[in-house]
Amino acid sequence: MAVSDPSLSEPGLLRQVLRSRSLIIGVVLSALFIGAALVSYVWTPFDAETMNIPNKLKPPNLVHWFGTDHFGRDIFSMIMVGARTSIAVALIAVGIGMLLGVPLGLASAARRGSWLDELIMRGNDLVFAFPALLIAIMITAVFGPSAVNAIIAIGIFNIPVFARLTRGSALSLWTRDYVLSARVAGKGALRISVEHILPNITNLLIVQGTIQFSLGILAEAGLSYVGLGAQPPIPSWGRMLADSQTLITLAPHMALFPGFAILLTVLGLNLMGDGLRDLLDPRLRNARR
Amino acid sequence: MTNMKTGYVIAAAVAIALTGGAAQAAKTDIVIGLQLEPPHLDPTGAAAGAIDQVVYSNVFEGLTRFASDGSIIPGLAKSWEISDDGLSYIFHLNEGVTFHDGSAMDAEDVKFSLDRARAEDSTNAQKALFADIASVEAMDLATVKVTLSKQNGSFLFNMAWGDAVIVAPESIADIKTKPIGTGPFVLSNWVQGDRIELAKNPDYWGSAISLDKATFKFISDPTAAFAAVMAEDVNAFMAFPAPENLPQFDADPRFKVLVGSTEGETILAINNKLPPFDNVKIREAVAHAIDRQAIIDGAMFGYGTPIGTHFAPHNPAYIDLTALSAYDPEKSKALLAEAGFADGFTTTLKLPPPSYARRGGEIIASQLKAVGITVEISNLEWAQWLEQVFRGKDFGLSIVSHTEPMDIGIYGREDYYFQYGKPEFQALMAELNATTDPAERTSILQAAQTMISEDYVNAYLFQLANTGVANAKIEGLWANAPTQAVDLTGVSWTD
Amino acid sequence: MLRYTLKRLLSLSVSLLVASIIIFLAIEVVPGDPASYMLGINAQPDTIAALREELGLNVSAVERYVNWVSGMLTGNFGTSYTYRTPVVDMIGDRMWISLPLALYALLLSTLIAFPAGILAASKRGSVADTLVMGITQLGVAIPNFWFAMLMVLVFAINLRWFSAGGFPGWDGGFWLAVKALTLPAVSLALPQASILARVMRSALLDTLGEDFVRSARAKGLNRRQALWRHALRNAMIPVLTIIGLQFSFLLAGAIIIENVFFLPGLGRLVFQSISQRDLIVVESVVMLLVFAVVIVNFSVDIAYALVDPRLRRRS
Amino acid sequence: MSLLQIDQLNLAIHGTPILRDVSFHLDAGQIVGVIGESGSGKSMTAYSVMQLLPEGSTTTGAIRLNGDNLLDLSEEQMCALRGDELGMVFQEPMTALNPVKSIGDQVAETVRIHRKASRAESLRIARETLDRVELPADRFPLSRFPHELSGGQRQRVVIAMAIALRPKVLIADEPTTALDVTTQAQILKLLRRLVREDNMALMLISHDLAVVSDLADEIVIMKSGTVVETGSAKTLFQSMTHPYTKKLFEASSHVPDRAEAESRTAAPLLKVSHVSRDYALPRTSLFAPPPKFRAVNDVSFQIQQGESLGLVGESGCGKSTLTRAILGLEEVQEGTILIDGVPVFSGHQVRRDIRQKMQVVFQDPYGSFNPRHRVARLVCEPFHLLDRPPRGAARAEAVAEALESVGLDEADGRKYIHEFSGGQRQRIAIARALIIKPKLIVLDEAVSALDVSIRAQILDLLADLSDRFGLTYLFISHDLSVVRSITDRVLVMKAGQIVEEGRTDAVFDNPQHAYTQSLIAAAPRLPDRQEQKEVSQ
Repeated sequence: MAVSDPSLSEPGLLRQVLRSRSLIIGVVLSALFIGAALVSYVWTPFDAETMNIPNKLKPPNLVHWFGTDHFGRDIFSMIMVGARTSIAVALIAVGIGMLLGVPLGLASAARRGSWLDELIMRGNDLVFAFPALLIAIMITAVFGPSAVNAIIAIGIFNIPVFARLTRGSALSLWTRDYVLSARVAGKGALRISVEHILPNITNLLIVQGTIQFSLGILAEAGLSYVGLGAQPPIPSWGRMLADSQTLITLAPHMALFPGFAILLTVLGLNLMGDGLRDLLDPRLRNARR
Repeated sequence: MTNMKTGYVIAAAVAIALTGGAAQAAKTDIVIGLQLEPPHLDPTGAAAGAIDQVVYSNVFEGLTRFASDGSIIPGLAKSWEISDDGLSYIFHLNEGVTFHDGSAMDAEDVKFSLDRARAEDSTNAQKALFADIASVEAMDLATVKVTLSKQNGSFLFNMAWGDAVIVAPESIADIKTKPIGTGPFVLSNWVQGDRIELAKNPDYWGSAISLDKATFKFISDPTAAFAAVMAEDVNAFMAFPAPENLPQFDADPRFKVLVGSTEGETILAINNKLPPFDNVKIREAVAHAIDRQAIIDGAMFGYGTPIGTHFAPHNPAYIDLTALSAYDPEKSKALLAEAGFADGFTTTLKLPPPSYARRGGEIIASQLKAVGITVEISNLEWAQWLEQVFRGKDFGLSIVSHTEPMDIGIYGREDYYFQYGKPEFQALMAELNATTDPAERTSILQAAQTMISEDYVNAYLFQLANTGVANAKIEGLWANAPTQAVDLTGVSWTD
Repeated sequence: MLRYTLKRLLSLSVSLLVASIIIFLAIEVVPGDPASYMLGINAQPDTIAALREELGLNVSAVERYVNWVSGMLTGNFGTSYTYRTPVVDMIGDRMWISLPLALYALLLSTLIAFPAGILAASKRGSVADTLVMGITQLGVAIPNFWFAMLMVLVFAINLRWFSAGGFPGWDGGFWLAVKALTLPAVSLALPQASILARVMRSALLDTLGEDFVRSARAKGLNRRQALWRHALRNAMIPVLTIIGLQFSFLLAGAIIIENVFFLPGLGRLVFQSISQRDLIVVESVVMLLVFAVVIVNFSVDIAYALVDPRLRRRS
Repeated sequence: MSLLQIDQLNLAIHGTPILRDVSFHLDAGQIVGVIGESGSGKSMTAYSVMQLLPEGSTTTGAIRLNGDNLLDLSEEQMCALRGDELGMVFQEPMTALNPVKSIGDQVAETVRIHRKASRAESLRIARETLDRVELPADRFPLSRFPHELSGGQRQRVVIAMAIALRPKVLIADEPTTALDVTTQAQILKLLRRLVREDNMALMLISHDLAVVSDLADEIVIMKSGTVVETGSAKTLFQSMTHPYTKKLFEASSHVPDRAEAESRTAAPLLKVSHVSRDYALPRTSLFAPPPKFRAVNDVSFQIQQGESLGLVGESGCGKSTLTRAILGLEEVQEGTILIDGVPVFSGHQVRRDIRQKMQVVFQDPYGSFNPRHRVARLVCEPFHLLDRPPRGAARAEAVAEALESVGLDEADGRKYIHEFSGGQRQRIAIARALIIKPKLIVLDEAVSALDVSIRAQILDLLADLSDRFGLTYLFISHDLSVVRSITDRVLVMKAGQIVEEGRTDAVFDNPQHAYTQSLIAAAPRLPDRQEQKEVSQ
């Protein structure tokens, strides 16, 4: 992954943005769901939690656009509120991954070959070796299933991803001349990491961030599907899928809409990630032109 | 729905082509679907209901036995005499009964089984059933005399439990994996995690059975269960986990739905010692806030009968007290205000894994919220539920279905998790134990039912329905579930 | 080469030891006691104590850890609390499902990804390229348990081509068993194939841009020859890494799919054992999965050396 | 009718014009030198001949090989020609070979693609060709891999791949730019021999006038996509007409006029005594301590205040290791380095006041600057060393002064680095080095990456600055002509040791040590010294 030289403020940026199809589709899809999550704080067609048992399992109609679930709740509203959970869990998990992973990566690159580097790298391999879902299940078995535990479980497995990415790209920057001249200017490893290394790998972190964000949404859906994510009454897409499973032949709409919500959000984020990678990595951009 | 039908027609043709169309001879083997796999096959060594489902009356037999309507009929004991003071029971055993390993079943084995269950270091889950036995003597090979330390009206009933089946000392060592009983079926194969296969016992002492082979297949996932039945991978599925699919099986000519009752009183348990629930007004307010029919329709898709007290409706002694705790949110709010909680309070609702609890919990949470009581739901696994709720008594509300038969006695135990144990109730229980006359027992039972209903000890929701699905051509499967058993002795194909 | 392998083996066994300590401590913290779980609601405290004695739960934690690890080294993983059978047998039965499922899914994923990746890279920017990119984007985005649900609905319930799940066992006919594993393998393979195809494409595009491919063209090779004879082998290194990662994920990550298709695999065993608090089984299976991952990574390193002579250090 | 005839060749990529009406021709047995600075389109001409152009390129005009126009050929037909009739050699030997295939297979592949030869037959031809390019079988068996060879040896393999089938035309695109002086001389000699033996036409492309003038029969000068002048090598330098050619020629032999530094006997500014530096090699056996590689072996020298000292040597001789030690970036195992009598290293750290005395300018203009910072911030990075760095107006004023002293203006401070050319970036690097007025400036290959004309301007700037501010330079380079024109004294380094030391003119005019002699002999020189070369042949 070549480290980009030109910064974001490079002229003609807007022209490239408009030309990159995947970035536009990605941004529109992601904005759709993030928007839905934000709007859900203010307005949803029906209250996502009030039940209306006699009105249960209605297929999509003019009143309930996505139909009703097995308790008579409005699926459209649940998806809007569910977006809140999925996006919040995935976003915070990526945040944890970055906040802890990036400094670790920078430190082990700065101290290349030392015991600290070895320790961090072995630590990373160890976390990678553990099966992610099993550890998530164990965490929730110990502390009880909840959205917070899902965040911790997914967050833990983001740390080594960012640590490894940061270390790799930071290592290649440490050999650059401008880092050597900073050392000649008497700057210490910490100052160089913050002033010179970090700003030049932000592009990579943004791209990887969107990818991990989409993986986070899938992971949260998986966890709440097996009942370990956000607990009722907080709606979550994964749990909506789990509830709909036994009714799949009776009320297919109950399974289709949450599934598509996850699919389109993850697709949007991945397209945005690809678009950003093309935009920010000059080597690819030149080749495309 | 029409495209679904055409789908079947094409599918059937294709399926036949693929599987070579096995000819439909009079079948003598059956595949039963169950949700939970038994941890092992010794009914006297653990409480798991799944063990009884497989082995009760099929592999192991006790002195007495449950009939499909819940009554007690002779088992290995063909007849018995009870002394007037009700303290000594003499059982006359059937002759010529052998265990699957060929060894004879006689009074010595009965003495061994009962002594083993009531021993100091016994690991029998229902050890209390044997607590009243003082001594067991083998008068001769075919007669056993049991002397009780105090009168116990339900002793014969207790001997019918799965935990009281008769085992032999020669095969007790690895009974958990190689069960040696006296029943009409013998264990032939166990593929862990997938299925258990039973074969016909050629030299069974009792009346002949029509099945040669029975396979129990374990499918815990509700959708997979639905798919398995639809795809006819299994011939019947007992205690079907997803009541919402039953209408579809009903509408399909290939299947028939068996709806019966169980001994499972599903209650919203209230921690009587935890403020504010120690105030009866609060408990009454909770009871009135609950709409039972909405829960039955929402969680169980209509399968289940509302109950007003902790007693099985199909039992003759049952009285309908649902009116006492009818759905009346306004009254509930008034009661809350009276008790000084006008703007409500917050408590915990800890739910075990079964879907009646998880779905019922969501509905109850929203119903309680309507009257101002907000609950924090936490879904626990059985082990955690036992630890926190049952033993730790660290809960406000919980939902559980008590499937042990005739278990109203638990309201007399002080240390039981909802902590009632009112002295007057304990007196009633003592009196019940002392009487053997059926009419008297019924009046005592009814008094007990009324007391716990008026005290609003718990919010009694509904009796768990026994919902099974079977191939239309199968006869003899029990609709009711007086005990957690799948008795295959009377089952046959009607081709 | 030998010194490199020895050094790797040493660091490997150290990480395994550390992993075993972490797993054991994590399990100790899990609340809930297997004995009380087994004896159910009406059990008296004394019966529970008797069972705990029988299961050896009252032994000190350190002693249990030492027994567990020394047992593992000699292949005896101890006896399961709930099933009362040796854990090693249980794992053995379940391994015969999880391993073939993982291999089957990996095979499908590779068979789909290689041609798709090569096609997309060699015809960069063409319709085929955008098509492959589009489909793989979808493949990565679909939650595989949802995809599995839909497949069960269509293929098992409606069309009845496949059984809805369950596993007839290998002795019941090889092809029958493979057929039972097909739907689960496809739902596992879909996301993996999409990821692998994208990695294949980007690795190939990178190597096609290298100087030695231009030298090959200058020697007279046409585009296709240059790709197959020079670019492909150099693109193997990143692809091998991904395949290694995927295999270890498939082994342990199939829990949800095993549940949807009620396959009695390792994933489901661990899932049930956790709810039954059968902790000795949980410890052993997680340790085995970590061991498998470490071994897979190790063999991927060896494979690197086979592909790239630069890593083959002449003694 | 000449062998290869390019006439009125026009090339555009995605619409932007690259080549305009390029015309020249190549005859059998003739070497044509194509010279131009970066961006002049010389490589694109070569790729047009080979028809290996990037996507979106459109060409018009004609390239006739033996009469038939290559532009009309199909890809099929072109593949048949490449490697058989047309051979090509590239600039970067380190990446031109497939790392995972043996050199035997890669050379044999050319044969098997064009001839129906069996594997054994093609390997035999490969062995023969490798011998022809002086890679003998005993030290270079067919089974060797590229990573086991040096840069020069790999370039020989690339040449072998190109000439295995004795092509009529060989195109060499800057074949020796990435190589050392001595290796460069051997490769050029090899090319001349191959041309003579096979009567092959060679198009030699380079940015270095001296390299081409030694070898070529004809010379073509290119500038921004057009041919400005062509002529025979002998007469061109006398009869050159086009102003660009003159400018190019003058810049290549340019010597900045600098005041002769009078020898002072004051205490030396920098004193290096008996310095040695070891690198640990990977451990071969588990028990013995890891073997050591001595990169710098017992080096001692001094620099006087205001003096300009050159340090010359081929890659791998240890000069950059020595530089990093002097700059305090790496510790040394033996010996001491003193600045104004104070040791650079106190324990493992370097004191700030020592660092204030020296600054550095690196080689790669595109890697020397953090793309995220504005020029003003880049230039005043050394202020970090000062206890009380200037703030606000004083800081802006210091930056402006530094920029103006290197010929840029104050407004450039607000721009980002990617808005400047290579030459301007080196000026900014020099401004950065000057801003805290250090005593010593280390120039590590500071002009090697620049085009000839730009290089001349930077050398003038350096000369002017040392006169104005009395600066001391340590000038490290592998390019002898540059060192000769800018330094007072010079050190020649080989395998970690200083083999010769002395005044620059004295060392260059009559080198004492054998290695220095071979080094100077190998360096290509411009024709106006033509007569002298003939005499000493």
